[in-house]
Amino acid sequence: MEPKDTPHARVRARDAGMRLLTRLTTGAAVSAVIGVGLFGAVSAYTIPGTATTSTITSSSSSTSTSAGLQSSTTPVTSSSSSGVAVSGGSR
Amino acid sequence: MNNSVLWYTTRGAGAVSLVLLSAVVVLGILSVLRVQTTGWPRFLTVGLHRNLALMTLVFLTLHIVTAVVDPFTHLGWLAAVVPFSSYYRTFWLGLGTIAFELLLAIVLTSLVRGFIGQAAWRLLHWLTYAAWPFAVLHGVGTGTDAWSAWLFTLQAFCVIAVLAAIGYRFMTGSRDPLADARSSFQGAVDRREPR
Amino acid sequence: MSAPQLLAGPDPSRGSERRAEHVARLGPLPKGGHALIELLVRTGLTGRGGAGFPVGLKWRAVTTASHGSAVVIANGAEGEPHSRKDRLLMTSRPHLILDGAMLAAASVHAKQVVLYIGEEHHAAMRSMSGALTERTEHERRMVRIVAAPPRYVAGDSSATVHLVDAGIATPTTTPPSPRDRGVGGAATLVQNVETLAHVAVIARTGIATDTVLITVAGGVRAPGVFEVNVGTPLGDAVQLAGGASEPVRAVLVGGYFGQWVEPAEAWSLPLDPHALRARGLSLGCGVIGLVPASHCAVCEVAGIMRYLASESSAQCGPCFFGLRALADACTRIAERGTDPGDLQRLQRWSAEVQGRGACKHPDGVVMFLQSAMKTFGDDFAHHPAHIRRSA
Amino acid sequence: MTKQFELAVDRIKCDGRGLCAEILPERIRLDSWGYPIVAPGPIPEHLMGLAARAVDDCPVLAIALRRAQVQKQRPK
Repeated sequence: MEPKDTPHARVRARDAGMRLLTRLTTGAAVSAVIGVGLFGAVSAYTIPGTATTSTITSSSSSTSTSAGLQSSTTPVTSSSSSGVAVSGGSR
Repeated sequence: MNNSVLWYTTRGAGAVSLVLLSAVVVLGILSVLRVQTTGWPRFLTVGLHRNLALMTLVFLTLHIVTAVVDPFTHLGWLAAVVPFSSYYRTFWLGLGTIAFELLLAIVLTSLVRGFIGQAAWRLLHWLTYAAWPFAVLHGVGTGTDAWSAWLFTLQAFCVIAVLAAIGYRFMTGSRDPLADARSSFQGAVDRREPR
Repeated sequence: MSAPQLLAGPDPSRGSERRAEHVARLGPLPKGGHALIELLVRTGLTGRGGAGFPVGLKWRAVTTASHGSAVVIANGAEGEPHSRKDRLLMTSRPHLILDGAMLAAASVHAKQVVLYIGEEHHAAMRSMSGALTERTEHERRMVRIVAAPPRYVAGDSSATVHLVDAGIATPTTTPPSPRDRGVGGAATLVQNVETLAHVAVIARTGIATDTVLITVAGGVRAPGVFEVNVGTPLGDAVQLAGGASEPVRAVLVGGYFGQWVEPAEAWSLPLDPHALRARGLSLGCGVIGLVPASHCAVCEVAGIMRYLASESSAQCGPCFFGLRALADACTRIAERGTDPGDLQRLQRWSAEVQGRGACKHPDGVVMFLQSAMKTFGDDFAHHPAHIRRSA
Repeated sequence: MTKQFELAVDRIKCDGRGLCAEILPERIRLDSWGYPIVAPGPIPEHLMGLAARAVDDCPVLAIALRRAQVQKQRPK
């Protein structure tokens, strides 16, 4: 056995791996939530007739869930109708 | 008003679900390939595969619930459960419904793997290779409107990643170091043909 | 010198004894049942397939798990390369084996009997199937013959069950042991054919048989199978085989899963399962192998190790890779001469392989190697580099 | 007396993925060929969580927790 393979070393490697797993998982969860807001905003932005400015601020300030959702409420009036247009037109 | 928020959330959650699902598929293949480095133990791949799979279901639920409750689409709960039952983009939505139900089956059977046994579980897990393409096609089909450029970029990224992993898996043979010797020995002592 | 009990009657070389002659000689088949099991427990009969487990206790266990639908497998696979005694018994005394199998079936409440015969033992196969046609209608319906592939592990009890059930003669994970859950999930008694022959005699006489079948092989003038009294000195058995053909380096007692013994100690060894066990040895399947002094012990061992490694069913990693590694290390020492590193590896790998297979194959091989390295310690320690002789 | 559990490996199912040894190095190490060597005896209470994790994460369901018991000699 190599000296690196002592039980103690492997216990430490295990603990490090477990910590990394937790970090990666939480990281994925957070970025997924942000992603919902981001992609939502992007879709809002790319739908015709949406105010450009609102989503620029949204994507730039999209550090948290609320930011992502807040932003997409801004262009509502202009885009909700177009939302109908989208669903209707794509029928 | 919240309606458009729902609409955007549906799309956002859908896109995120696709990314997560693709990551889960890639991780699953990496675990079969026994990928491992110092600092990246094998249980990390498997653990991440499991955690992200559960996370995918969460965001898929968000994707579906927001879509159903969105008054504009008038989907109704039936469309979320019965494939091809929605008036709205019947075909493409149906693919999504199928994909979700397959994934649900895959995850649930994985949670009770110990009870249904390894063989049955493995068989069901192959359904992933059906569920993932359905999910992608669902995204392409329902997403083909103004913002499809974004979606296509995203989907292209996912498709390339997954296809690369699948290709590598099937190009390289079994990772079970015993596989060849075992099958050759069993061939030598197999007397199943009618004596 | 010994009064034969299994091979009594016509000369075994004359082939299969007919049923009429068999019954005239020994009388009708007595009844099996609880009383017989208790009798077997009292006589202390042990299995002759290799493991040497007490027969009565095994039958008790199967009866307990039986629920009236047990299965009996008469194990005549005889995969041990030098062993011949099971074949001799099957070709010459088929009805003795069938009697034993029927008594077993009656005792453990079995409805099925399987004659598990090595597919290359053609004479044995003919003899047993021929004898079967002489049995009663009821018995013929109970008994079927299954041909076993000519591989070492095919004789493992779980492998016999696996072949009968699934058609593949590879060992399976135990527990469950076949005696608890075997053929079709039923309690299954797997018993060597010689053991069953002993049962057939004991059931008639009511007293313990006092003979064992021995195969004397290797450096003797007339290798062959001999029925000797329990406790006969090993040297006498060798004399029955015409004596050693040349000076003897060592004796392998009990076949490939047996132990190496120096000649000085070997000749006086009593051929008695219990006495040998008391000395940390085992009669195993009854093979006595003599290695001539003219042979290189290390090369013999390396050859046998290569064979045993190649007989791993490659189902369990430690067995498949471990035995190969051990065999390769032995071969390196045999061909290129002693290397201290290899000697250390042999010790370390033996410890790693021990007890880590689904069946007992790796354990048997490690025991064999450990015994070899003890008996041939000097040879392993100072082996010159030379091309190995065929083992 | 609390329930005691021990780890049992199904040698035929096991194909040396090595996750169990990574997750529970306190009790499991890999042999020269990558197959697990499990320390005999019951699992101490403070390791049960990790032991269960090792069982759940085995990709081929080759390792299991079972009631610790004294092994009787069994006929082959």
